[in-house]
Amino acid sequence: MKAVKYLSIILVTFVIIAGIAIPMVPEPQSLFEFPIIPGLEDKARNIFFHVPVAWTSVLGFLVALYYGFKYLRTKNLDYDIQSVSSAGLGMMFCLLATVTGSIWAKFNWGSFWNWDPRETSIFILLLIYGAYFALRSALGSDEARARLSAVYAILAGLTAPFFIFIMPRIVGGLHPGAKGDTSGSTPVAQLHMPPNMRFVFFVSLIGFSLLFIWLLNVRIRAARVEHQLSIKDH
Amino acid sequence: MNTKMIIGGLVILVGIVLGTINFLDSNVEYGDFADARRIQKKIQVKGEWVRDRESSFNTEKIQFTFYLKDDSGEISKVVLDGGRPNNFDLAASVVVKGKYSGDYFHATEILTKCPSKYEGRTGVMKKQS
Amino acid sequence: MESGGHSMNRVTITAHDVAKDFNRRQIFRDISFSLSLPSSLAITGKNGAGKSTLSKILAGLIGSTRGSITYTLNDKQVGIEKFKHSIGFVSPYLNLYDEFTALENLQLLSRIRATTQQNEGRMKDLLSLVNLWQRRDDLVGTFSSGMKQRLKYAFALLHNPNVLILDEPTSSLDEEGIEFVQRIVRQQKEEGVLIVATNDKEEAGWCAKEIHVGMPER
Amino acid sequence: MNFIVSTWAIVVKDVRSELRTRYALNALLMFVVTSVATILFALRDDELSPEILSGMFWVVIFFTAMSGLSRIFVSEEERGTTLTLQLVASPSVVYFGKLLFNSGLTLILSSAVTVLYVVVFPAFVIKSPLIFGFTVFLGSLGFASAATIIAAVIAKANTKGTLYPVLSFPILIPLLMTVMKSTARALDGELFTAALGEFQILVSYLLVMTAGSYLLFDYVWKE
Repeated sequence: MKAVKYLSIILVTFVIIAGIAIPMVPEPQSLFEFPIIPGLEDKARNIFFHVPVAWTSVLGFLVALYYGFKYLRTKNLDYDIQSVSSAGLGMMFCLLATVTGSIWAKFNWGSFWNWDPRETSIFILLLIYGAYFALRSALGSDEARARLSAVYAILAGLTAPFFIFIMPRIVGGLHPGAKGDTSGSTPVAQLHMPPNMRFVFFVSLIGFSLLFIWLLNVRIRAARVEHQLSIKDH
Repeated sequence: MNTKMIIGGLVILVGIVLGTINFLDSNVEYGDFADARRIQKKIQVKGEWVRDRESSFNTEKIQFTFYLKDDSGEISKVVLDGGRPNNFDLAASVVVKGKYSGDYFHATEILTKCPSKYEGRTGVMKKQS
Repeated sequence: MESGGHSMNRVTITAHDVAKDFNRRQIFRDISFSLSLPSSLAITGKNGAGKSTLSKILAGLIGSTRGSITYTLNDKQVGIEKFKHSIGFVSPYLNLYDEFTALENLQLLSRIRATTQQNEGRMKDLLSLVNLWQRRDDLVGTFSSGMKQRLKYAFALLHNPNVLILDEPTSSLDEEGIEFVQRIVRQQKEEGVLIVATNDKEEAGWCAKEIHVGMPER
Repeated sequence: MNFIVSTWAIVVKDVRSELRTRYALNALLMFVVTSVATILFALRDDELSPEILSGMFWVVIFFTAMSGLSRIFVSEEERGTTLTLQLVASPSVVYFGKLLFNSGLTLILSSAVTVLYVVVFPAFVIKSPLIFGFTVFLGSLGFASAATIIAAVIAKANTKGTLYPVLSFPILIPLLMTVMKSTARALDGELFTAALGEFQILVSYLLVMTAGSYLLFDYVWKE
């Protein structure tokens, strides 16, 4: 876990420096120059932060769902600790992705919120996280909380494919991957970037994923200690 | 218990496959001006703004008028309810939603698409290297 | 009371190191025993020691945190969903439907159970036994708590269960009620399996064996 | 065979209970009347587009259903009859019995809303009855499927009433988007084939939700 910690710090630091400091020029000649993208200019740098953060919030949900599933199979409450820690982290990243995306949308599309398919999806993910925590706070015993929130996470996970099926039919949009965008179906698949930008982008994805793993580990350890203390108190 | 899992799992699989098939052949409801004239219903038309023909803004009716060339090459007058979008000048392509009425396309909504997002001038760069 | 000509099946209930946690705290642990008919077991312990919880686990209504219960029916191991129809259960946590009459409750519930035919004769016998035949067409909502408790016995015995689990068997019953409970108990422990969860020394004395639940004091 | 007999017996029990207490049905119908009346007050003489009307149609159904469908499990939990039901029936039987009851209730509800809309909104003209019929039928079943498992979940929680729509909404969004779209098609008078894609999604949703709930119900029902 030490290695994960330092590696994630190094990678994210690299992304912050490279993503912000590398100049954008009309006709890049060297590795340390990004092209200027007409209509986006410096706003393009957001892709190094917004997309990995959004990806991490999805990762947080998937990990929470996986441990919820394991709890139902084994009834071992430690899995619930792992599940809820991941969900909490995922929700934080989800908020960050919403904020970074929304600010970017204001400067690029002219409004903070547009009900673009991708905006709608992240809004729904936020709703699911919110409902998950609302449910947890309304349940009396640790066992019921673990059991029912795991069930809810799985139910929410089951609806995920439908958003993928339905979104393109219902709403057109501006976000990469929206209806009518011929270049690809997801922002990640659609990487028509110059190689050096793509490199920073992938480093960022890996860096944020590792950051997530490390933070998750810290949270789980803290939650375990907290529970042991609360048992001793009785 | 196990047969239960198998039955349930299979039904879920069938459901998702059904949805996926639907997703794969979901016809994106874009059309061109010819379609719009024919069906006389709300439709989305994708095209390019014709920059060298006049565009105007009617402050009384709050309508923006411009010319759009659809993907099949036809140029038509478009009247949009509302102002000129912020990044209209930069847009590589424009999507208008609305109905054909009389001799112009009456749009209620407009979407402006930026140049393929992060491509930048890679094409230029490749040629030079 | 006649067992209605039904022949008893051979049944066993075996508990293997059963433990239950609530809010991460162990209520009890290491409960192991094996019962086959005819036999009787008293579950005793202090308030909150988990007597009701253990009786619910034995009836298959809630799961255990660790350990397992196995059931056999005519020497074949069966799952709880199958064995459920051999269990009769009386508990303060189990209520009947207020909006139906005494008779309707028995009819509707036996129809849901679906394994035994509707037996109006048996319903009459049981309702007479618990002294509710005169009140059979009154809504359960109008019953006193003692009458409700009596009706629970009629419901528990309706399908001739091999195993009868009684949690606080005589709560809210009058003398006459306690008498018929004793009659039921006597017959059950001779012909089937009887499990009684109770605080009362006398009620625990009805049973041949006794198991004490609860965590040791720290 | 026993499975079907038991499941049906649960439906019979719930229908008789509902007829005697009128707990859900009266509340549902009153809710429909009050919400439609509120819309009418807000509108006065304004004409609404088919898109908005079809949206309003499902909004009324959603909130009305949220006021009544949870009763199916909450009432058992509140009266302490959950254990009784657990004792006489397997979890699958209980789930399908309750699902059937809720599906029936939702169908009655959406039919009532349809009649009311046709009567009070002049712009609510169903130009493609076939699309509309299929949409309401499949939509109601899918709706009941998701609402039933969520009802079972919240029956164990402290704040049942407010929690129900909060948990249901994210799960129901795909369904709501689809039915709104195809209801708008029905009001627009489109051809039946135009809505086939939506029906496919509705069937798919119904299958996935019902099978998923069937697998998860054991964990919800049994502590």
